[in-house]
Amino acid sequence: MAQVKLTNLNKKFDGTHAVKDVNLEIRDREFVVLVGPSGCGKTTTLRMVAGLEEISSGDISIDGKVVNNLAPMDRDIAMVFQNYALYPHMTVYDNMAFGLRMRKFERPEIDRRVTHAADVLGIQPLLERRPRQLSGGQRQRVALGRAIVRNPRVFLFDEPLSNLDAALRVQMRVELKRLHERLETTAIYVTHDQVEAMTLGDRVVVMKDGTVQQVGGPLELYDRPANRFVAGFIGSPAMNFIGATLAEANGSLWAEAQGLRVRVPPQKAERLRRHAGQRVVMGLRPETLRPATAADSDYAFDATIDVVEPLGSEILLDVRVGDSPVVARVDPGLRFSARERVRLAFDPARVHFFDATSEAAI
Amino acid sequence: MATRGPISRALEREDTLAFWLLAPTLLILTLFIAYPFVRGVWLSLSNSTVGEPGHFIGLANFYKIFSDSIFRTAAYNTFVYTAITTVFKLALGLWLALLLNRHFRGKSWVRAFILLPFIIPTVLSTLAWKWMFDPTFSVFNWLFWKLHIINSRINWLGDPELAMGSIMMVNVWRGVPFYAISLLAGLQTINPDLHEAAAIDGANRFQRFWYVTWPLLLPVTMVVVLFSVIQTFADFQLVYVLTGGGPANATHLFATYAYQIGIGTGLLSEGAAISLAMFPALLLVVVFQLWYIRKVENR
Amino acid sequence: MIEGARWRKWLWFYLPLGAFILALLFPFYWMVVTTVRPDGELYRPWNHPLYSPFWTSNPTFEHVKDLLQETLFNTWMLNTMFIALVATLISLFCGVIAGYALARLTFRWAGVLGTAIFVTYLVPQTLLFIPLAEIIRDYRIGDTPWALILTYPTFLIPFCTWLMMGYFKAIPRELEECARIDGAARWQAMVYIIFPIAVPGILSAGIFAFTLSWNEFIYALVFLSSPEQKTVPVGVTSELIRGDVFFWGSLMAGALIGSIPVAIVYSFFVEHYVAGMTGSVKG
Amino acid sequence: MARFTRRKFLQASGAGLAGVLASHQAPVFAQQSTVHWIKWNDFVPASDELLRKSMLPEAMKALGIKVNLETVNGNDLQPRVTSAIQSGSGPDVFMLFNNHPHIYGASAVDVSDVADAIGKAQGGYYNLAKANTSDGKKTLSVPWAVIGAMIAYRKSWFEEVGFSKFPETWEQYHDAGKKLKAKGRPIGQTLGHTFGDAPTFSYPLLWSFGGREVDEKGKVALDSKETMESVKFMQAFWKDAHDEGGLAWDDTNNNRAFLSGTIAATLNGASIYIETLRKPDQYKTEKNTPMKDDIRHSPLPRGPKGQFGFHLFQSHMVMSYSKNQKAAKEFLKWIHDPKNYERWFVSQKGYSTPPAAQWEKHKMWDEDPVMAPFKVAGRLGLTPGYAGPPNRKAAEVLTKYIITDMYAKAAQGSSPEEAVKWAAGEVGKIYSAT
Repeated sequence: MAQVKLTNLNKKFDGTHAVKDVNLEIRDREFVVLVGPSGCGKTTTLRMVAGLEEISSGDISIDGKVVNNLAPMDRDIAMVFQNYALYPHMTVYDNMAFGLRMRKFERPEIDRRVTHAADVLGIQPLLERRPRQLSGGQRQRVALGRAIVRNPRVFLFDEPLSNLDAALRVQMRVELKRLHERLETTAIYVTHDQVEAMTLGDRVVVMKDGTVQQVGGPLELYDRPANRFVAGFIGSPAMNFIGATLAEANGSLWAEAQGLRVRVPPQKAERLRRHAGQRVVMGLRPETLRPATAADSDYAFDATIDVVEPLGSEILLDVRVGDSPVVARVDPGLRFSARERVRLAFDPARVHFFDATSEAAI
Repeated sequence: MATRGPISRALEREDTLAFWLLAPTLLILTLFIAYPFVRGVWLSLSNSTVGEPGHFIGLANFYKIFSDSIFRTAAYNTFVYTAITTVFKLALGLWLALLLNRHFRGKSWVRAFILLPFIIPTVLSTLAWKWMFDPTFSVFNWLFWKLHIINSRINWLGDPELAMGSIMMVNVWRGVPFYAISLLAGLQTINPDLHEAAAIDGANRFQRFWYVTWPLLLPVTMVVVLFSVIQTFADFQLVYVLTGGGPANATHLFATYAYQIGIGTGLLSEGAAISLAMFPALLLVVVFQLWYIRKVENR
Repeated sequence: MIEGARWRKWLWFYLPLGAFILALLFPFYWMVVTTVRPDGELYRPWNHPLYSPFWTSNPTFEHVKDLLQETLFNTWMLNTMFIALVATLISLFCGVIAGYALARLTFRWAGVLGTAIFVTYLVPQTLLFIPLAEIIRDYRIGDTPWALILTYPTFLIPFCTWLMMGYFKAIPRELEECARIDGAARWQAMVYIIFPIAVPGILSAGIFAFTLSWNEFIYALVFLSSPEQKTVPVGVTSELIRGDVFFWGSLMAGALIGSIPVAIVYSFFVEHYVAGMTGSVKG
Repeated sequence: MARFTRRKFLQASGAGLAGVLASHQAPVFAQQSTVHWIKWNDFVPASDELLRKSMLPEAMKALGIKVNLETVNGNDLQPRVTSAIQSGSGPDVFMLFNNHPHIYGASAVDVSDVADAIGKAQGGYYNLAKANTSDGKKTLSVPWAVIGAMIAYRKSWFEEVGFSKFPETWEQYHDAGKKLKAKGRPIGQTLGHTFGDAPTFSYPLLWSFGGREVDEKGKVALDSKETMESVKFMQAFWKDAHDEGGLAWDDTNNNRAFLSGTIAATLNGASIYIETLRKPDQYKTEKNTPMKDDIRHSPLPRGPKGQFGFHLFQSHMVMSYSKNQKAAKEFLKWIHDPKNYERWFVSQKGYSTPPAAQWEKHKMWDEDPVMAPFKVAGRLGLTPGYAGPPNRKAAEVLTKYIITDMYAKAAQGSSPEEAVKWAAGEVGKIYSAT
């Protein structure tokens, strides 16, 4: 079991600065997910932890020992690749046994561990097959099995589920979570899918353009995004952003935009007051919107419905507020039609404001 | 965790590992190519003849060969020979590959058998051709004569123009299987769905080839052509066996002329100069091809 | 797909295919006929009443017998086999590891070295020839198989390296990375993971190298002198072309029998060969 | 590799060997001495057989020298000698053609001791033999034989077109050939790149019209009226009388063509006739009589400036890189001993004419009148480079086939002026080079 610590980690390729000053402390047995759009540096960071990429500057330490110059084979980690990287010329058994053989384990011990891992993953009957005879999900399990037989200090996952179809992905996600709870090994997991990140991670690291945007538990990221990027990245459908100007009137603070004038909730007004007269971005999660009632007068606005998306469990309303498109997620029991005018209310406790230029939450 | 010895550890460094992996190759190539190459260049700048080391005479050998009419013929022949045979080999090889890419009974047999011309030692199969081109006993002449196409013998290897043609014919015969098999390998990597899609889009057989197959096959084709051109440009055995460069030096290529002068006549320095003259020419051809391959691949 | 009328298939498929097969294989038929034809028939003029070029009524194995008993053909076969095998193995070894280094490792000079190795493939044999003779003298390996075993790699290695580079590039990097994380050293990942996967490519390069060695003529002609050291192409041509009795029958027998080993190699590995080509051309 | 270890052994035991020699014992070549002798594949295979099966074993017995005989295609001898010299290893004794000894002179051991004795004892070498093997400073090689080049012709066919006697001048030969070709029986002659039949035809043709490569002072003199005449003559002669396949023939094609009855005459060694003698049943005329009885030989016809011959000349060079020079010389002495040489000479049946005068009197020449013309081949022959010496330059002209190509170009349809100008230019370049 191990802690992993990244200190001022940097990676420069010819001309691009892929990872910038990443600092991260991963606790023992923690499941940390690196998430971000493609090209954000998350995979590079992971590969540096694995030892597959040289570190340009900074340190990586595992259990307090700096491993910058340690070869992958000496780091005692395991990694599951996006395309599984099963050795095509070996049987499933040999695939799983390879790492143990490399570490000179005794034959009975190898056998015991492989059988055990195969049991855990339910791939016992596949042991004599070759990778090309397996389905996608089976390959995925073999790749996992190969990682777990070694009992490594750290698990690394590089988008392991992205090659599976949607249903299988959900199923494997659950299994992964269960597996981690059982093995209690420190794990770093890279994905571009925020749902995976939220469901799997004890903590989630959101990255963009090589820098860490925010680190926190899934709900923390959801409820208190550090900036507009994190806010928009976490949650589905994504948060609505409406540019607005803050104005003082009648002793309270108002956010004004074209076709919209709403009150800034008192608990936020305190902090926002010094931004009065400035442009800000207001963030409203679709799930905090609902059709307004008379009581909502200050926390509601008028909108025109563009498209109605009935999903069964809910309805997504694509509406327009002034010029801004807004999505609202509402009760499936309600009936709407396109081009209808509707008044939407929001939960004043869950409205976010971001600085228009720095994009940081305010 | 350190279970590995110091050697394994040292070899984890990419440049260290690369050095050791390349060492045997570099050793052999330095010893048996780089050094002889330098020696060869020196030879070409000397007046060395067999058994006599000679001394430096600058570019005199090159002046001599460039004013040598046989050398000019040989150079011209080499380019014509390479160009014409390559075109034919490519066209026929591609055609054969397309035929072989279809399903028919006995396909694997046919595929194995048509490789024969390519795998049989050149000298030996060329001897068979020499026998078939024999001025007196040529089976082709007999056949044409029987069919009343000709009434006097065709002088396959005796007529300078025809001799070059006959040599090219043998080269094409030998090269077509290589092209066919390699291009077939390339064809098999092309997804048949594309063809079906094109067919549904209304493309006829030729259009399907021209707009789907050919562009996808182009990278493979270029590699095959590259190797073939290198081989053909430096060809030696065919001419050596069939005509020895005759009649009247009409069929010399760079390699055979260099051989005749350097080895046959013992004028080592002049032979080296002729060989060396072929190197930049070949290099130019190859650089052009590599450039073109890059261009095609980056498209 | 739907092929259309039957005659069209004949016209566009069977006919051209048949023509190709005929053209490509006729010389071999001719070799066979010449081999079993008695001398008297070989040199018969056209106007002879019994002139029949395409078959013989009195097949004979004289020529084959002559070849096997009167010449050192068996020795030449063994020599060629030995030389081709060892030269191929050396070249494969060098070419495979060098190809791996150039395709997979990043280091200074990688590009330059790759190009340099390729360029060596272009250096004309006729230029190297005399200096090589001097080297062979200095190492005192003239007239031994080693003269060829050490010089053949000069054209085999660049070729193998190039082919293998293409093949290695087509193998996903992750396999190797995974192996290294699994605890394999770089060289172990190379030996246990990449090389086994590259077997079709290695076979293909090996077949090619073997053929080229079997085929080689110039070096064999001048670096070997004793009859009992010669290779098949040199032995057959130098000892069976003599004077007025051009031993066509035995020559053709030699050509046929001398081709058998290579033909066997190909018939076994043609699938690998095609697969290997595919790998290398994709890269 | 057995050789290698043996050589090592010899090096190691060098001291011991010196001891044996110092003790005044008979010269011991012991069992270790092996001489590697390379010669062409004889056109009379029986002679190679004789050497291998009986003479070389005898030499082994007599001298204690094992002779390792290698026979190669004549056209491959030059490449082999070049690479052997450059690689400093290879045969100890090389057979060389014509004036080639001059090309490789730098790598030759002086064999005057061997050659002088043989020449003196056997009635003196012919001029051609002396000129080809001596550069004035040393004797480069030991003369072996002259392969007479004579026209072999079908007596009956010449009679049918009115020549009961073989044509004596080129004009007559042209006339006969024209008539023969009209009957589908052309003259066969190679103008290809082949060491034997091509230059033995083209050089005498040049000389008999008065053309010469260089004059007596060594100045290039090829571009002359006389040369032009000969080329013009050849152009017409080729078209009218020759089998046009000849441009690509090597030394064997005309043999096959003659034996199969497709040509009426060809310049050749005696090998055609000897082959018909060997297999009388196989080679028949169209009247089903043995072909041997219808073959006769004649020298090349006379030209305006006389009658000339150029015969393939063979000699043996002992290579300076050889570790067995002494044994090699011993062996050459032995095989040129009249008792031994005679057996080989007889087996040639006249195909080879010995290089020394005394052999003209040998009784073998009387056995077969058909072979008689070959008797004096050595006496009539000139050397390449005539009227200059057969030196290195002349050898280069010969091995580049310039004289032959001059005629070949004209035969293919270049204008005679063009052909002569080209050849003169090439010869000029060779003689002017340093």
